Amino acid sequence: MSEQDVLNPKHMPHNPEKATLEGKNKFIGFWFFLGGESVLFASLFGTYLALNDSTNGGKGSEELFGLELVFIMTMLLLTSSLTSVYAMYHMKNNDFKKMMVWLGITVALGLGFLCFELYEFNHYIHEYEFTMRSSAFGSAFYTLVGFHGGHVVFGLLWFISLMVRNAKRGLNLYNAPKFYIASLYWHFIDVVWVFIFTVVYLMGVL
Amino acid sequence: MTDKVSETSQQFDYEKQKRKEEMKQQVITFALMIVFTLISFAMVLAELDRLFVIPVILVLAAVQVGFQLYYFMHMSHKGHELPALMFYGGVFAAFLTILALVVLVWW
Amino acid sequence: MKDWMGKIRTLSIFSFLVMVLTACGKNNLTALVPKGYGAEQSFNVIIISILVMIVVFIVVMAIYIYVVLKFRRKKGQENQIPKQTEGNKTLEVVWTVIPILLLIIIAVPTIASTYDLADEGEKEDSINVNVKGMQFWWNFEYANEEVQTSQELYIPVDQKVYLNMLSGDVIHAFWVPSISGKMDVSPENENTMYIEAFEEGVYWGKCTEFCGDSHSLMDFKIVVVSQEEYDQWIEGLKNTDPEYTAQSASAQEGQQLFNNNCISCHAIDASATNPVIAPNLADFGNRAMIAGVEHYSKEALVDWILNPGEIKPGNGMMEAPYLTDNAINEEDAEKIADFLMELKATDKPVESVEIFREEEGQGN
Amino acid sequence: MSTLVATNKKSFGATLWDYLTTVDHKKIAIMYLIAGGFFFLVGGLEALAIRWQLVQPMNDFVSAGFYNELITMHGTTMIFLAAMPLIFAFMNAVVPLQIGARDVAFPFLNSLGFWLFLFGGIMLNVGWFTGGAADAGWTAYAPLSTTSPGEGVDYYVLGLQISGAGTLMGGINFLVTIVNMRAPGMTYMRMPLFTWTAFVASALILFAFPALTVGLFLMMFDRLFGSGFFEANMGGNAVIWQHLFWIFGHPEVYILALPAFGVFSEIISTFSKKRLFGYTAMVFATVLIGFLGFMVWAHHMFTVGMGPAANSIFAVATMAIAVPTGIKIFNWLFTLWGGSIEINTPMLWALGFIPTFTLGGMTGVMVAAASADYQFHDTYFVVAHFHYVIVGGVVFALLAGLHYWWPKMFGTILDDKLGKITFWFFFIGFHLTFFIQHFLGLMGMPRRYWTYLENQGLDLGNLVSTIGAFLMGVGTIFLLINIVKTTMKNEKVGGDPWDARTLEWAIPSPPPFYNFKQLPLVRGLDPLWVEKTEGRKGMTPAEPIGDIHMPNNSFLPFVISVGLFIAGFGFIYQKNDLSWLTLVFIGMGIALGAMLTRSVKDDIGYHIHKEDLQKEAEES
Ligand code: HEA
Ligand code: HEA
Ligand SMILES: [Cu+2]
Repeated sequence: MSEQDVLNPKHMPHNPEKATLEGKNKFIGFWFFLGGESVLFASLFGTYLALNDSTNGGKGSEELFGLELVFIMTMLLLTSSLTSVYAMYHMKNNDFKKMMVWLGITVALGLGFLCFELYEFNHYIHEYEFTMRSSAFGSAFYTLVGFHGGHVVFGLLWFISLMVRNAKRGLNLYNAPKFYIASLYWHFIDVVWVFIFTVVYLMGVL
Repeated sequence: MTDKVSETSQQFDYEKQKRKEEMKQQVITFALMIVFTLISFAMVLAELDRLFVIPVILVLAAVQVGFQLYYFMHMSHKGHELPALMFYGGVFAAFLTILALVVLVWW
Repeated sequence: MKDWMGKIRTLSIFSFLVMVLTACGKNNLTALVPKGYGAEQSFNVIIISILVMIVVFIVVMAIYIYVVLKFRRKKGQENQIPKQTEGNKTLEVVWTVIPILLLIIIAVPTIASTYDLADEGEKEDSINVNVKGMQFWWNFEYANEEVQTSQELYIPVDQKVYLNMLSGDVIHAFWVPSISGKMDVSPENENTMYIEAFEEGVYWGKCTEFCGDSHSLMDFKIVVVSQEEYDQWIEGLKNTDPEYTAQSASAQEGQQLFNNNCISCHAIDASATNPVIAPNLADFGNRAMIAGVEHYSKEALVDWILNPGEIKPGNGMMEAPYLTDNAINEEDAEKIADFLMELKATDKPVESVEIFREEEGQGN
Repeated sequence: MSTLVATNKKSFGATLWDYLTTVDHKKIAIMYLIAGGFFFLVGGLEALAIRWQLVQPMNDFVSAGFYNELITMHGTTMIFLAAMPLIFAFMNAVVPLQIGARDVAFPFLNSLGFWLFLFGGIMLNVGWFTGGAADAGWTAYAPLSTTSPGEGVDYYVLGLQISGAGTLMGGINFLVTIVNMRAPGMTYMRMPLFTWTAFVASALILFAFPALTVGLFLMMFDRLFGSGFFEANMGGNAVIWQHLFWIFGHPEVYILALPAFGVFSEIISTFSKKRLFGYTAMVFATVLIGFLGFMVWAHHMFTVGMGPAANSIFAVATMAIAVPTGIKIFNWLFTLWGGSIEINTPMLWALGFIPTFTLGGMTGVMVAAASADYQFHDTYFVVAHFHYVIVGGVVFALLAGLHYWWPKMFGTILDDKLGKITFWFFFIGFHLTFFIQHFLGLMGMPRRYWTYLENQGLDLGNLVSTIGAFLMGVGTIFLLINIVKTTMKNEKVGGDPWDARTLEWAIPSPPPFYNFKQLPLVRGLDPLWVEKTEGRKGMTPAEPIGDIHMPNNSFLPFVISVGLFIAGFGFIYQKNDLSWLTLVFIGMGIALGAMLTRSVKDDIGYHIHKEDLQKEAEES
């Protein structure tokens, strides 16, 4: 396959993300990376669970967390997961426009999530003076949830730069794998959030 | 480099149809995920017994994650054997890590 | 002439003994001559595992030497191609199953003794000592007796003593190789272990968790005494007096200096209510060593008072105001030393401490 | 597009630029070799200083504080900056060739991994020059590490973080390379053992390093941003660090050991002229060791106070690893059995390895017995154990591999006589140094002791140990002489100087930058040997000559690494003065900017044309 075929393929195959060796490498490699990421988040979850009672006399999770916000955030992120599935659906159908639209929605939902998270942190810090330095619990909370938030930020930047870069030239065999693994990343962020809202928030207020 | 560019449009239409079916499934999956989430939140708000609620919401979370992996991330498709193996390898190490940090840190 | 021969003979016997002993290390320090319950338990497992290992090693080496000698390429065989064997199922099974069996031989006593050494069944009815490790010294509080001491822990022979250990700063570990294996002393979790010594004597204890500059000098002693001596000693500690007045003239001056410069950190009575900032000096006059590592003498003590940082780099006393302000000269230090060496819970040290002092004094 | 035959000698500047931007796994291998070798000498020098301090009781060759820096940096340097990169050197040099690939899966990431490692390594060592290196042991137990004054531990944290990221990339790269890039016919069960061990080790990297990453983050937050993970006063718990460290740390020792086993499997089979005995069992044992390696980490924490149940479980799990390792030892012995054993330098290292590693493994099982470990733990017995396995296993393997693959990497061959001299000095010195440490430990000498008192019966043992260490130093100097001599002489050897068995020997030494002109058709285990026994000279190609796709060089990996390096300083010094945060922004800006450039600039590589390849074939 020549460079020309990769950038301007005559036909798009039905799995464009895995049509080239490079694409296949990316696809496999990214899945492996997610295996490593699981250990990363497990270490953070473990640390959080070990320290979630260590409030050092300060406020604990029952007093801090409210569920309304978390519920909205969860809905936003879950929905964004579905919209990115739609985007990939259209990618496979070689419908670039629709893919971009759905990706746009995904990004918007992700941004919404992020705003709520920032609001939440800000609220804890200013209303309750609950910070990273308050107690071991505070350190663990902000680190776990913040790491996830950091992933959201990175995922959004990734989506946006892919969209901007490829807005003019459409889908090809070179960028299809990139879109595909970015969406895998996004799903993984959602996977982590499912455990965060369960373990941190729901179990926290119980 | 494997070259599968030349596919007939017939094949393409067939694939397209198949994907459409699949997309329907994924929407159902999504609906289930929302339902699970609602159940979890509701159970916590209902202030049922801790010992009952915690295992249930953990199981619901695990099932949701399974949906994400198998439907949204297509792990059920073929060609995902090695990704699944390595991912579960990570999950195994992750599980041991959490177990240890929860059980062994304070005594 | 004959006398001379006899001397040589005893000398050579003696030096042979010394050699055997040094092969196992210093008598009251080595883990190879267990003198306590924990050390003995560990030692048994060590012996069992060494025996297993000897068997393994002999087998491996026998095959190894055979193949290397037998199958070395000889002149003229350069182009000979050996048979390309794929493997052998029976052999694979053999060298999987036999090691498993050997490991079971080690694992069973390991598990038994691990549980045995963690047993806290007799904790309530035994002597309990709250051990506190600090950079770079040890505090021992007798929980049932409401007294505390530092650096040298007295325990009665043949009795289980439970140690409840907590650190005041970083992680340390408590190890008295001749008497028992080690356990960490951590800042957030209290660890409990028991020790039981079989023979009276003074035993070396070492800190075995890396804890900073003077980690290698954070030594302590366990003084194993008879029940009677133990009771006397505890009684003596209880009677130590914060208002003690020194006897000799120089010591009286020393006490004055001590009160001006040292008392804010060091206590001279053993009451358990004294805050644990620096070693308690109630029984200082009976110590086996100074600062855990210097042999017991006035010179050494003076040296310590004037230059604690040279003896134990990084220790807390280096920041004492009297040092930073240069408030004390050598003469003053001598007076303080006189005073400190007067502080005793019992009239004189137990016999083994005296022997210990003598031996360590010779060493230097 | 590019000239295939390097006609003229390139200028120094051009060569330098070539190496700074290369994505060729063979050149990256050479860079790993040089950097890892350099750090080995640094770590060795630190070891010699340690031993010199301990030559007699109450010695004051170095101060207590400096000694602590020495041991910390010795351990850290040797493990992260010497052993790991040297293993990566061989994995890079050999794995793609062994599986018949033209390249690795992610050439760009491969280069990024190297530069991150190098800058991380430099960062770690910067502490020496700015008021003290890390001094809390290579294990950096909190709270000693979190309360250690100065910036030493910060350099440790950030240096390891940066180089750890590089290692993780390397690991993923090798996994995907081995999964996706094997030549036709190279099934999993035909892969050479070195490739298999590289595969499993890479998987261990993937699952183990994230725990370290998190641990280092937590430590960084505690030290630099006032969080309280390990701070008892804030409700924190220092044992969390120990778990995270060892969840990483124990797999790490197998990350080192498995490729070492792979090296020996290749060498023993080649120089016995026999196929590896029990290949399937060897593969199985490799995977099993990797798997079990994740379930034993707490054997480093028997004295932490986890309770008898946890101690027993971890003790038994640990002992279980002796079984697959034993399978390996016996399979090596039976590979030798009936062979035609040629004893040259690489083989000498392999033969020295078997008894040495067995001893080290046996003491490993002894320390795994929890109740016995109450005596062994944190004494010189443990120091002896791990130097037996690490030096006797890993370093021996690296030196063996160096002599074995040198011809492939450089096209010249190291002098055998000097190689044997190196071996004997190093081998004898090694056993002198470390055998006696078993007894020192049991006689009451804890590790990480700056000094020991007089009259404790420890003098003789320490003296012997120090003498041994210097003999190892002499051996190392002979190795250096050998390298210089061989390079100066520059006598070229052919593609297959050892009459070997695996694919890397089927192509010229050093290999052309595209490795295989035509991908080889693999028809069995030991593919080259298969062809040789059927009377052919080389491999049968699996494809006609065609265009070869190659990746473009790139300077971005270097730039990204420099950016992170700069940001590292900002993070460290902002704790003293917030204006240092500008460095964080500059550094991160450079790094992220370079990453963005990478992602928006199309980089599809180029092709070597069929005609050029044919022309080249005619010329030679
Ligand atoms: C390459 C590195 C490497 C390797 C391969 C190993 C291999 C093993 N290690 Fe080691 N270890 C380290 C590097 C390594 N270790 C390091 C660096 C430390 C210290 C870290 C620190 O604290 O700084 C350490 C510390 C360490 C400890 C902690 C000690 C302590 O701090 O108290 C323990 C405890 O269980 C242990 C056990 C083992 C075991 C059981 C093996 C097994 O894998 C060994 C298996 C091999 C054999 C057993 C030999 C061959 C087998 C046969 C011939 C079959 C028959 C044998 C029997 C039936 C016994 N190691
Ligand atoms: C891969 C790992 C590795 C390797 C190869 C080594 C190699 C050596 N190690 Fe090390 N060691 C560790 C890993 C390793 N070590 C670790 C992890 C620790 C624990 C640290 C801690 O407690 O935190 C440790 C601790 C440690 C201690 C214990 C310190 C203490 O607890 O107080 C000692 C003491 O003897 C020691 C000695 C040696 C020696 C003599 C060598 C020798 O084999 C070295 C041989 C190499 C040389 C002798 C090089 C010679 C160099 C030259 C000749 C220079 C030429 C120079 C130029 C041309 C510029 N090591
Ligand atoms: Cu280990």
